[in-house]
Amino acid sequence: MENERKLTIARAMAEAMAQEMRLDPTVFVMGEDIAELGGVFGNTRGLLDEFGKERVRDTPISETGFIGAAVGAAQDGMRPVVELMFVDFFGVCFDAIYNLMAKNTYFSGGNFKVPMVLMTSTGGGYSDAGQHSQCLYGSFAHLPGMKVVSPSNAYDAKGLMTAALRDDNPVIYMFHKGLQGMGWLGTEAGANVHVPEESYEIEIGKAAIARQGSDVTIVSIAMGVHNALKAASVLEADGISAEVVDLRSLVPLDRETVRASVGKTGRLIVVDEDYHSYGVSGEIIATVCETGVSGLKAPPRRIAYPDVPIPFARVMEQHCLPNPDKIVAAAREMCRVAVPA
Amino acid sequence: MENERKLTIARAMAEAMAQEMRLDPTVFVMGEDIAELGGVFGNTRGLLDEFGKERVRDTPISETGFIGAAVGAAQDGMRPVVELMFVDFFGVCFDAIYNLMAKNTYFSGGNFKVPMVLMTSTGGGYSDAGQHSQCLYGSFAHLPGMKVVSPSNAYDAKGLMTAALRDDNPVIYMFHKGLQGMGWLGTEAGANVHVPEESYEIEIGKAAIARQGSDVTIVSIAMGVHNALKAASVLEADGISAEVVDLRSLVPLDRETVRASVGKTGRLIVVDEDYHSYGVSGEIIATVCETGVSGLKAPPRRIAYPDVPIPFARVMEQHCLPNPDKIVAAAREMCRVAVPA
Amino acid sequence: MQPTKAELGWMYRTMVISRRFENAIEKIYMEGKSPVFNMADGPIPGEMHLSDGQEPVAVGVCAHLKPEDIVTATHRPHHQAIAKGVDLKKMAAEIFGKASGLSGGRGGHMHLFDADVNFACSGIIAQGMGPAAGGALSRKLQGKPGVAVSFIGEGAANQGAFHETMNLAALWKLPMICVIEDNAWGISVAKSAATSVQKNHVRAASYGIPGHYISDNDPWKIYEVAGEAIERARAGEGPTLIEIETYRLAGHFMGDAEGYRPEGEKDDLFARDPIPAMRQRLLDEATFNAADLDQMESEAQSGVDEAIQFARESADPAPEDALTAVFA
Amino acid sequence: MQPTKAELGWMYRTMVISRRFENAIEKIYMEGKSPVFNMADGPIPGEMHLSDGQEPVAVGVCAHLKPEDIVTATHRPHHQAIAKGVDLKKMAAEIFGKASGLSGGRGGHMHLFDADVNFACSGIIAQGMGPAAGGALSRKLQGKPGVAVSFIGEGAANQGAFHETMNLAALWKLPMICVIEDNAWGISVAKSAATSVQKNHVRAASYGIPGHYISDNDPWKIYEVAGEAIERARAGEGPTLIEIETYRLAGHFMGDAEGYRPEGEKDDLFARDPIPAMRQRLLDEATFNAADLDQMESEAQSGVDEAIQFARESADPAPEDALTAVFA
Ligand SMILES: Cc1ncc(C[n+]2csc(CCOP(=O)(O)OP(=O)(O)O)c2C)c(N)n1
Ligand SMILES: Cc1ncc(C[n+]2csc(CCOP(=O)(O)OP(=O)(O)O)c2C)c(N)n1
Ligand SMILES: [Mg+2]
Ligand SMILES: [Mg+2]
Repeated sequence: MENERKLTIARAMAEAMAQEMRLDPTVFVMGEDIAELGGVFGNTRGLLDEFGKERVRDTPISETGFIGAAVGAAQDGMRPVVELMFVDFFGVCFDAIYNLMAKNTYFSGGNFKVPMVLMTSTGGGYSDAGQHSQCLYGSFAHLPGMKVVSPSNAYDAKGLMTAALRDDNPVIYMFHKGLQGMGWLGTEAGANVHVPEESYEIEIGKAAIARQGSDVTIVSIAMGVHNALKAASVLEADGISAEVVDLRSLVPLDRETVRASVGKTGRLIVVDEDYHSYGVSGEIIATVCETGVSGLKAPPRRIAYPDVPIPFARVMEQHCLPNPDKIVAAAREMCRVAVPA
Repeated sequence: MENERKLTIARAMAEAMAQEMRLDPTVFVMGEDIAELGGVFGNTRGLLDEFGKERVRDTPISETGFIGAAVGAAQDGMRPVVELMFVDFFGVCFDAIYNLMAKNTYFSGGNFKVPMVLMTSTGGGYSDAGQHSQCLYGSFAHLPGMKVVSPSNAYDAKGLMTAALRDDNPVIYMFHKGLQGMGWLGTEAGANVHVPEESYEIEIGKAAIARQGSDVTIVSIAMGVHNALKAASVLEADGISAEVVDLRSLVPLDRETVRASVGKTGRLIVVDEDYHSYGVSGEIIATVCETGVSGLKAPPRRIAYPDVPIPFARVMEQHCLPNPDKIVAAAREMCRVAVPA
Repeated sequence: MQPTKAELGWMYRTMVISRRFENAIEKIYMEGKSPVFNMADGPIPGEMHLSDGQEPVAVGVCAHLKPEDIVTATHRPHHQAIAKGVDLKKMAAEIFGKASGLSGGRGGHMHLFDADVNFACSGIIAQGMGPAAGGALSRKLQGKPGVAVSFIGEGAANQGAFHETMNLAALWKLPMICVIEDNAWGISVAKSAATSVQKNHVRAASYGIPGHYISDNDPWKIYEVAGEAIERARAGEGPTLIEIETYRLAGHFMGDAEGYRPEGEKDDLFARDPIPAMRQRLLDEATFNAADLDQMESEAQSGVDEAIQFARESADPAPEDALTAVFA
Repeated sequence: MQPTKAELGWMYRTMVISRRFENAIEKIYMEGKSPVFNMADGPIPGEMHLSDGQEPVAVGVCAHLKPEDIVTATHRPHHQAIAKGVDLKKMAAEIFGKASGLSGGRGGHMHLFDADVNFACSGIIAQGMGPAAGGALSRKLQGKPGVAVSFIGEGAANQGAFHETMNLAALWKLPMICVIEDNAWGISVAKSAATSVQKNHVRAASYGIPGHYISDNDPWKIYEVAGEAIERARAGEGPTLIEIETYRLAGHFMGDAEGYRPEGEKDDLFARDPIPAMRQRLLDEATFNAADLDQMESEAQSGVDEAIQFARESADPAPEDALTAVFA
C-alpha cells in the first residue's frame, strides 16, 4: 500500500490525544506514570514533551482521588483523559466511576455534563496472573451511564479515541495489552494497521464486519476479533465461511448488526476473553435469541474465559484463554449439524 | 398452620447468625451500625446483647478497611460476617471483595481458606434514588471465586445464612430491602413465612420451584420471585400455567433446574431487578439457548431494569421496575404464539 | 476577619430559611406515612436526612463563596444547598420528585445538582471530595477564579477518598477547602467509636496543610476561619482542612428512633440550638433589633412557603422520562 | 534494643539469600527473552519486581517475627517472603509456575501465599493492609499470640486503604505494624511528585499512634525501631507506623529502562548497597570475621541453588488444574 502508515494502537491513541489537545485546550491527561514515562503501555508517549506538566500530569497512586477529580474537572468544562493503569484496579475506585462519572449527568437531569475518557488496559496471555490480566468488559458494560469501547486495531483505536474525546459523555476506553504494540508484551501483528494522519472519528456504537461470511457469525471484541479472524481462515479451508463481527463498542451495543449477521448465517459463536458467566457472551446470545430462535441452525455457542481467577502458570493460563482452535472446533461442530439442534 | 412461626427475613437472618455464634466461637459480625442499632435493616438485632462488643462490632465508615480485615481474619481461622450496608457502596471497597476475598483461595492453591459472609442490601421501589436502590446481582455474579445467594423468603433466608456461615468459601448474601420485613420499607408479605426454630441449611446452588406450571417458565430471584408468583396467579385465570423458578443462588447457578423447567414449558421469561444488559437476564437466556433452541415455543423474554440509573421520583422508578403486569403481558404474548417465532 | 452587618444579616436569614425549609419538609414528609411509617409513601418518599442544627457551618462557609465557586455536598445537603444559593423552588420540587425540580425528579434529596451555582452532591460517603478537587484543578488549569469546598461529615473522614483527595489537593496546591461537619454521629456510631483521634483537624499534618477545629457551632468563628482558608486558597496557597463542631438536632434520617443517643443529649443540644443563640447574640451586640430579625424570619418563611407551594403544585414527571438524560 | 550476634548472623545471611535468589531469578528471567524482550517468554514469564537493595527492611523487621506472626506483602515480595521464612523451594517453584510451587503455579511472583508461616500478598497497591489488620484482630479475638506486619511502598501511603486500615488498627488497638519501604519511587513517579509530605511517619498523627522514620537503609536501626514497635504491639498497646528509607537498586520491574532516574542516582545507590555495607560493619565491629561471612554467603548460595534447581526440575501443572482450587 502506498503511503502506508502503520501504527501501533499505543501510537494511534497518543496521536488522537495529541491532535485533540492541539485543538481543544480543555483536554488534559492524568494518571500514574503517564507523563515522563509516557504510560506503562506507551499510549501517552510524547504528550509531556509537547504539552507540558500542567496538561499531562502524573498522579499519586490514588485512583479514587484522581478519577473523582476528573469527574469534577469534566463537570467544570474540562475534558479529562484519565488512565486506570490496569482495569483490574477498578475495585479501588469504582465508586468514582460508576456512581459519579456515570450517573452525574442523569442525577443532574442533564445540567451537568461529564465529558471524560477513562482509558484502561485489559487482557492477559503473558502470565501476569489474576490481578493484572482481566478484561472485565461485562463489569463496565453492565452499569448504565458510561459508553464502553475497545478497539481491535490501530485505525479504530485512533478513530474511537477521537470520538471519545469529543463525546459529551464519559467513555471507558479499554485497550488490550496484547494488541498495544509494545514489544515487551508481545503483540498481535494484525492490530498494527494503516492510520491516516489527519483526525477522524469512528462512531461509538457501530460494530464492524471484520470479515464477511455466510455459515457462521463469530462475534467478538478486541483480541477476540483476531482469534476469530484466524479461526475464519482455518475454517475457510474446511469450506466453512465465517463472518466476523467486531463489536468495537459494548455500550451502546450494535444489536442490529449482530442480529443481521446471525440472521444471515443462522449460527452464532461469541468469543469473549472476559469471564464466562453474567457477561458479554450471555448478553450477545440473549440479544440474538430474544428476537427469534426459529432461524437458528444450531444452538449459539460461547468461547469465553472460564469462571476462575486467571492463573499465573503459562500452561494453565493458555488452557483457559479463548483461541482460534477452540473457535474452529466449535464452528465445525455447529456447521456439521444440518437441522436445528 | 399449627405452631406456625412466621418470621421476617431480617429476623431469620439474625436467628441463623445467633445460632451459629452459639455453636462456633469463630463467627463474629462487623459493619456499620450493626451493633447498638442492630443493623439499619434489622438483620443483626439482638446480637450485641447476647454476644457483646467484641463479637458484634460497629465499624468506622471504612469499607475497604473492614472488609479487607474480614479477609485477613477469615484466613486466620475466624468466620467473619461483614455487612456492606447497601450493595450500591461496593465501588468504595470492591478490590477487597473481588481481588482478595474471592481470589485468595485460588492464589494460595487452596492453602488459605476465606470462610466469610458478606451480607448486603439490594433493591429499590421506595424512592431511594440511584445510589441506594440497585441490585447489582450481575456485578457480583460475574466475577469468580465468590458464591452469591439471595433469598426470597424467611425460610430460605435462614437456611441460606446457616449454609453460608458453614461454608469454607466467601459468600455474598444479598437481601432485598423490600422483602426484609422492616415496616418502614414496606414489605412483601409473601416473604414472611414459617421458619423452624432449629438450625438447618439450604444448599447453596440449588434453585427452588416456587410454583409448578406447564406453559411458561418464569425465572427470577429475591423480589422478582414474588412478582413472578403474582403474575402466575393472574395468568392462571387466563388458563396459562406458569412455573416459577426461584434461583436462590446465582453462583453456583443451578442451570439444570432452569433448563429442565424450560424443557418442559418451552417458554422462558427472566425477571431481573438488576440492569438489563450484561447481567443475569442475558445469562439465563444464554444458559437455556446454548443447550438447544429447537424446543422453544417462543423466543425467550426478559423483564429487567432498563439500562438507566435509578430515578428518585416515584412515577419514574415504578415505570422502570419489573412488576407482575409486565410479566403477565409478556407471558400472554408468548403463549398466544402457537408456533416458534 | 469578621462578618459585616450585611453578612450577619445574610447568615441569620439563610439559617432561618434552611430551618424553616426543613421544618416544612419534615411535616410534609410525614404526610401519608401514618399510622404506618413507610418510606415509600407520601408526597416525599425515600430517605430524608435533615440538617437542623448544622446551619452555622453552611452559612459561615458559604458567606465567602460566589456562584462561580464550587461546592460538593453529601447525603445531608439542604443547608449547604440553600447557603450556596441553589434555587429554592427547584430544589423543593426536586425533593418532591417533580418535573420542575433541579433534575426533573431524577435525583431527589440526596442528589441536588445546580449547575448555575456549581453545586453537586453524592450520597456515597466522602465521594464528593474527588470532584471538588477536580473542580479546583479545572480552575487552576483554566486560569479561572474560584475555589471548591467539599463538605463532609466527621464519619467520612475515615473513608479512603478523604485521604486520597487531601493528599492530591495538597500536592497540587489546589484551591480547595475540606469542611468537616462534626455532629458527633455517623448514623448510630459515635465519633469516638469510629475515629482514632479526637479531632480530625490534626489530620492536616498528613498533608502538610493548615488544619483548624472550631467548637460550639459558632457562626462568627466559622466565618472567620473559613474566610481565612478561602482567602488562602484564592491566593494560590493551597487547601485547608477545617473541622467544625456542630449539632445534629434530628435523627440520622427521618424514622430514626435515636435509641443510641445518651440520655439527655437531645435536650442539651436543643438548649444550644444555634438559631436562637445567633438571634440572641445579634440582639445583645445590637447588630440588629428584634423587628429586623422578625422581619428576616417572616421573609424567610414566605420564601419557603413559596418554594413548597411551587413544589406541591408542580406536575409529576412523565414516567417514561426516566429513560432520558442518561447521556448528554 | 540491639540485635544479638546470632540475630546479626541471621540478618546478614538472609539478606544474602534474598540477593542471591534475586540474582538467580534475574538471570533466568532473561532466558528466552532475547534478542526480543517479551514478558510472555522464557521459564519465568510475566512481570518481575526485584527487591535488590531493600533487604534490610525485610530482615530488620522479620528478625522479630515468629512463624505464627502474620505478614502481608506487595507486588515486590521476595525479600519479605524469604525473611519471613517462606519455603524457598516452593517459592522458587511458584515463581516458575510449577506444580510444586506454593500454590501450584496459580499465583506466581506477585501472589506468594504460605499458610505455614502466615504469609500473603496482594499485587494491588496497599490492599494487603486490611488483611493484616484482620489477622491482628483475629488474634485479639481468639486470645492467641501474634502480631501482623503489613509491608507497603511509599507510593502506597497515598492509597485510601492505607488510611482506612491505620484508623481501624489504631481505633481497635490492634497488634499491627505498618512498614513503609520508602525507595523514593512508585514506578517512574518520585515520592515528591506523589506525596504531599516529605516523610510518611508524620501521618501517624492522624491515628494517634507512634510514627518513626529510619534513614539510610540501616539494618541495626531498623531492627531496633521495629523491635520496639512489635514489642509494643505484643503488649497490647496498638499499632505503629514505620517508614524506612531504602534503595531500589533495580528498575520497577524487569524491562524498565529507568529513563526517569536522575543522572548518577543509580551509581550513588550502588555505592550504598546495604549488603557490602553490612558486611563491612560486621567486620569493623568484629562481630564476625571474613571467614564466617564467607561461609554464610556460600551457604546462602547453596540454598538458593537448591531452590532454583528444585524449581527448574519440577513439573508443570496440568493445564486443566487451572480450573481447580477456586473454591475450598
Ligand atoms: C461509602 C458509604 N458507606 C456507608 C454509607 C451509609 N451512610 C450514609 S450516612 C452515614 C453516616 C455518615 O456520617 P457522617 O459522615 O458523620 O455524616 P452525617 O450523617 O453525620 O452528616 C452512613 C454510614 C454511605 N452512604 N456511603
Ligand atoms: C491500586 C493500584 N494502582 C496502581 C498499581 C500499579 N502499580 C504497581 S507497583 C506501583 C508503584 C508502587 O509504588 P510503591 O508503593 O512505592 O512500591 P514500590 O514499587 O516502590 O515497591 C504501581 C503504581 C497497582 N498495582 N495497584
Ligand atoms: Mg456525623
Ligand atoms: Mg516505592
